[in-house]
Amino acid sequence: MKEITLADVERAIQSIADTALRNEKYFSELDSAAGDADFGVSLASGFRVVQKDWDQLDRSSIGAFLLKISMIISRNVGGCSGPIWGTGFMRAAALSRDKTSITLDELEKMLTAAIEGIQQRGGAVAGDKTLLDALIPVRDKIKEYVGRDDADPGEVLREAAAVATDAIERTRDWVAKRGRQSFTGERSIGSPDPGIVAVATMLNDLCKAVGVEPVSKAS
Amino acid sequence: MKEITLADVERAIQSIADTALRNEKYFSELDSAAGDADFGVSLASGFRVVQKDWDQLDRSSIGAFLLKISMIISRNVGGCSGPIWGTGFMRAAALSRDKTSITLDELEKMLTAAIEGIQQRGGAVAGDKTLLDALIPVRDKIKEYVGRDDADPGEVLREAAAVATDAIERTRDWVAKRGRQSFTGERSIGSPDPGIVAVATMLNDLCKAVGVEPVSKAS
Amino acid sequence: MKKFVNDPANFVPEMLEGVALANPELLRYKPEYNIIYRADRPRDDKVSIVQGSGSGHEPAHIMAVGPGMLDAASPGNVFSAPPMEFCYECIKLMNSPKGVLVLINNYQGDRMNWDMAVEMAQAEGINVKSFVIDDDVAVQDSTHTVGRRGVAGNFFVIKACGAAAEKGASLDDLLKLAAKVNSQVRTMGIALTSCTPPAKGTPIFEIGPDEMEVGVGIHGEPGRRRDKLKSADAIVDELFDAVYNDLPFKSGDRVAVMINGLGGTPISELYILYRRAAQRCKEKGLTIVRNYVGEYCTSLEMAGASLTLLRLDNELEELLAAPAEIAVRVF
Amino acid sequence: MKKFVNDPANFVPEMLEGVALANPELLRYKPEYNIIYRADRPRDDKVSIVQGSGSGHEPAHIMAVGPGMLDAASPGNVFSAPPMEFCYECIKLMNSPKGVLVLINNYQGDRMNWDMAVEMAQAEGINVKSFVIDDDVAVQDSTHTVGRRGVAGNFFVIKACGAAAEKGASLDDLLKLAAKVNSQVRTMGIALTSCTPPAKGTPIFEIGPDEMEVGVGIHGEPGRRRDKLKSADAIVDELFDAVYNDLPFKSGDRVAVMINGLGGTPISELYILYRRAAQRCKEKGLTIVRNYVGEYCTSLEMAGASLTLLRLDNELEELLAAPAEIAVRVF
Ligand SMILES: Nc1ncnc2c1ncn2[C@@H]1O[C@H](COP(=O)(O)OP(=O)(O)O)[C@@H](O)[C@H]1O
Ligand SMILES: Nc1ncnc2c1ncn2[C@@H]1O[C@H](COP(=O)(O)OP(=O)(O)O)[C@@H](O)[C@H]1O
Ligand SMILES: [Mg+2]
Ligand SMILES: [Mg+2]
Ligand SMILES: [Mg+2]
Ligand SMILES: [Mg+2]
Repeated sequence: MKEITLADVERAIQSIADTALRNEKYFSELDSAAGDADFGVSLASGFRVVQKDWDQLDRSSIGAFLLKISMIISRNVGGCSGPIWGTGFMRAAALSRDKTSITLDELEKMLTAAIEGIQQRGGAVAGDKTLLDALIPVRDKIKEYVGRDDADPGEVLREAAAVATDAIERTRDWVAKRGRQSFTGERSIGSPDPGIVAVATMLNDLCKAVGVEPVSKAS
Repeated sequence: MKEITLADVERAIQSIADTALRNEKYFSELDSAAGDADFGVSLASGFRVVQKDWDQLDRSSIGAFLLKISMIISRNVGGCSGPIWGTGFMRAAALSRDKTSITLDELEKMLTAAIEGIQQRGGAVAGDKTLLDALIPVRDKIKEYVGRDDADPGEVLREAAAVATDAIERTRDWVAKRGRQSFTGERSIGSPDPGIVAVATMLNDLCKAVGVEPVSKAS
Repeated sequence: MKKFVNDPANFVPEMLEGVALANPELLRYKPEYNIIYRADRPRDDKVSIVQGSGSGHEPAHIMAVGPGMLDAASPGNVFSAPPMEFCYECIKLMNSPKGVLVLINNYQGDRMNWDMAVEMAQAEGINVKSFVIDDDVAVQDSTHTVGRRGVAGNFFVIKACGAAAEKGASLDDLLKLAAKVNSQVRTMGIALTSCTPPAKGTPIFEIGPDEMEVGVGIHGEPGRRRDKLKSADAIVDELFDAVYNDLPFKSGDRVAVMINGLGGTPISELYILYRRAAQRCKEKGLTIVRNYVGEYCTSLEMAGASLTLLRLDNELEELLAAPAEIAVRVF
Repeated sequence: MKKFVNDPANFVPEMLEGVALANPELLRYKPEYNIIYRADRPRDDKVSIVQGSGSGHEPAHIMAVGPGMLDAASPGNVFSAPPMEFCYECIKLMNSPKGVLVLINNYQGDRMNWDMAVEMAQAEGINVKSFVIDDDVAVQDSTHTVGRRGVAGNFFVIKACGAAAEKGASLDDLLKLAAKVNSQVRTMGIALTSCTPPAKGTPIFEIGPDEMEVGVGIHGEPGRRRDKLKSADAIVDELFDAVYNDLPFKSGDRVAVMINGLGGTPISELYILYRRAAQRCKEKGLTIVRNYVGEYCTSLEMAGASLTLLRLDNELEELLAAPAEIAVRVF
């Protein structure tokens, strides 16, 4: 499969930022079911700055670009999301420091590094009903395509979005064990995790942004 | 017309107390239209004690009895109603100090003294949309019967209750110029004065208490 | 009714008992007459200062009893002036050869009950005089009314007279001082929500989700007008202009500024209001010598606030700065 | 949304500006990082004490900055932990050779942001350490959670450490002291209404007109259970028993009692709650050495309250009694 260029990464981030801003209220409402209703606001406060500073961002490499994103987020996002998303982007940046294009294999390694960073930062593991339960299946799905030269980027993205979307319903009846939701114990059962919904929505929106028809829409 | 005895006065006060307690919430709601919603509570807090102390009240004369009522009210009733009703009963008591029965003429004079006392205490005059605008017509109506030996007590009471009841609608569109209501200026237009409604309700209930069919019910 | 309450009929007595229990050294409580008073009062060498209005305005007035403030307070039921006898007993309890000063907020019920009580006490030879506070600019003095209402400005009259009394001022000095403060203080309030007297159990007035009551009274009396909710800055501007122009204040004045919460508004919002008030003072050339942001005279759980401006001079600045100690430390 | 607010996005900065304007001598304001700090800090001979959590809990924490309390606070948005960089800049600004103590309330967001900031600061050679407060007994420590929440008990950790720091205590002494206070303080709260974050514009949870949330979190997190509204005494009894039995306290203990209003509950009701709490302490043989009735750690305009008990000894009694001076005088 042809390599992923800085331009591709830029477009992905731009699409992710759009999703975060468009869904500011919606994501906060999801967080009010069992959490404290600030997830959307927190996320948006970071990606709003990403959009504002868009033209000045360092584009010398994919890593340099992602590091800037990481810094903007840790600088501007409070709550759990700042450290979690900031750490994720930082770890991904570290593996692409001097690259202007990456292979699917490298993308998978970057995702894995991000996942591990988030786990160290917040102590969450798979099954705690956090965005990790969307990121991990996405990473696994991508792994399936690694090394297959015939892999169609659109298909990989579509399938990644699909597993993230599935995670919403799959985890809905789990008990949240991290973040504010976790304080409500059993109360979190039945309401989808805002972070998982956000990841799924971002991937589905990215599909559309690059002209790929997603398998299904995020609820 | 036969004289009004201490027993008659006692029954009247008992009926008035019943009315005050039965309408505690209702009178307060009337007071909330343009006032501060405490009229019913204030009135009830006084007449509740009247009922409690009922058996120990001094009954050596009508005046002694009414003086006790006056003291209980000034002691226990706050807001405007304590001074106003307390002063009214006090003045009426002064004119019946050593009487065990009174003529209609004397009753009229006692009412007049009460009205004057209330006017001195609170500075209100006829037309200020206060209970005076019920008491004054009642006094005038009674005056019409003074000296008429054929006057039927039941008829006098019925007619008195009728003019008090009329006062409710007659004054409804006036501007309140005393008490908390007055602060709302034009806002008081259209809502009946709680004090006037109270006087009318008490007289109509008294009719029923003594087996007289009132002309009309107080709204 | 979303309140912490047992039998609504005991709302006031149980609150007073709580205040007494919380201040065992400072305060005493006379349940028969709702009187909260200083454990070390009255004293022969100091004028006693007392007040009593309806309850529901806490910390006014029972939580303003203490050194440098009130010597005693006897509140009535929620929003209802205390019965004459409470007032009378309060005056008698605080009787001092130097005299007793009664500070009355200008409401007909308060005036009638205290006037009767003062007459009775004077008839018994007690040296007691009263002063009526009326700082609310929302309701204009007219034939319609018994005059302006006494609201948050009352705090400054208490604080100044309380401080002066501690220094040994005479009863007549205090009457002059009260008149001076009252003549230089102006207030206007605004309500965002209604409030529910415990005994009534329902809101005292209806107000739409997008409405505010401009010039509301501290008993929920309707104010100047009902209007659509505005921004915090726009609201402060209206209150500020009404207050500023009424005295009127003028460039160069030294002032105390109070943003008083009506009970349900969190202090975070009060500081947002203060921010704008401070900007407006600067614009107008007023120097803020002291500021008061918090709850001073409330209406139960009503969401809303009032803005008070007091023109200062050296005498008043000294008195406001004097130490005081009360259940809620708000000065 | 019945609030005094301009652009909701400016709710926190405008509040902070108001606090700074209201305390020109005492406080300074760094808008870039939401930092409110003492004008006379840092000082080489005193450990700096800082805190920063979500906003919406005022007076915690920004109005607890001043002599004898915090040296600086850097809040985040309403109910959202401050971004790591705010925390980092706050630590740097208060850097002192004697060290910097970070008091963290136990929420994942607060912990992650402050942990990152502390690591960064330490990497730069700053002598900074943090302590985590978790006094809420409503949420049991379990695999479900990151542990108990830090709520109103936080005030006592600040007050004790603040007083000790003024007396020159070392960073390690303060860590021990914080641990001691935290180990002896317990809190549980109850909500009668929800609250509305300005940026959200709608209530954070739904609650029926006759319901209460027992064990609510200060961010509106649901608590132990939803129940029918009970009498004030019954509510205090449940909070008291939960708190008393958790430590557990025992007959003969000397304690500080706090009745903390959650923002929308008027102080009159808080004293009704205190009345019952004082009765229960007496029953149980607890001696109340100090009491705190008012707002210390709120949830915007939420109607509700929390009850806190702190076991005292001579050291803590002295520290609580030590003078302090902050924007809202609540100690
Ligand atoms: N420890 C953690 N590890 C990974 N993700 C987490 C963790 N805690 C929370 N999250 C994710 O963050 C989301 C909540 O973010 P946000 O509301 O900003 O945090 P907070 O809980 O501080 O309010 C959750 O839906 C969850 O997916
Ligand atoms: N100055 C007055 N003179 C005569 N009656 C009055 C006066 N002020 C008020 N009232 C009567 O009292 C009623 C209100 O009583 P109440 O609510 O107890 O007094 P407040 O205005 O103190 O709340 C009014 O409806 C009016 O009829
Ligand atoms: Mg959240
Ligand atoms: Mg009334
Ligand atoms: Mg009244
Ligand atoms: Mg949060």
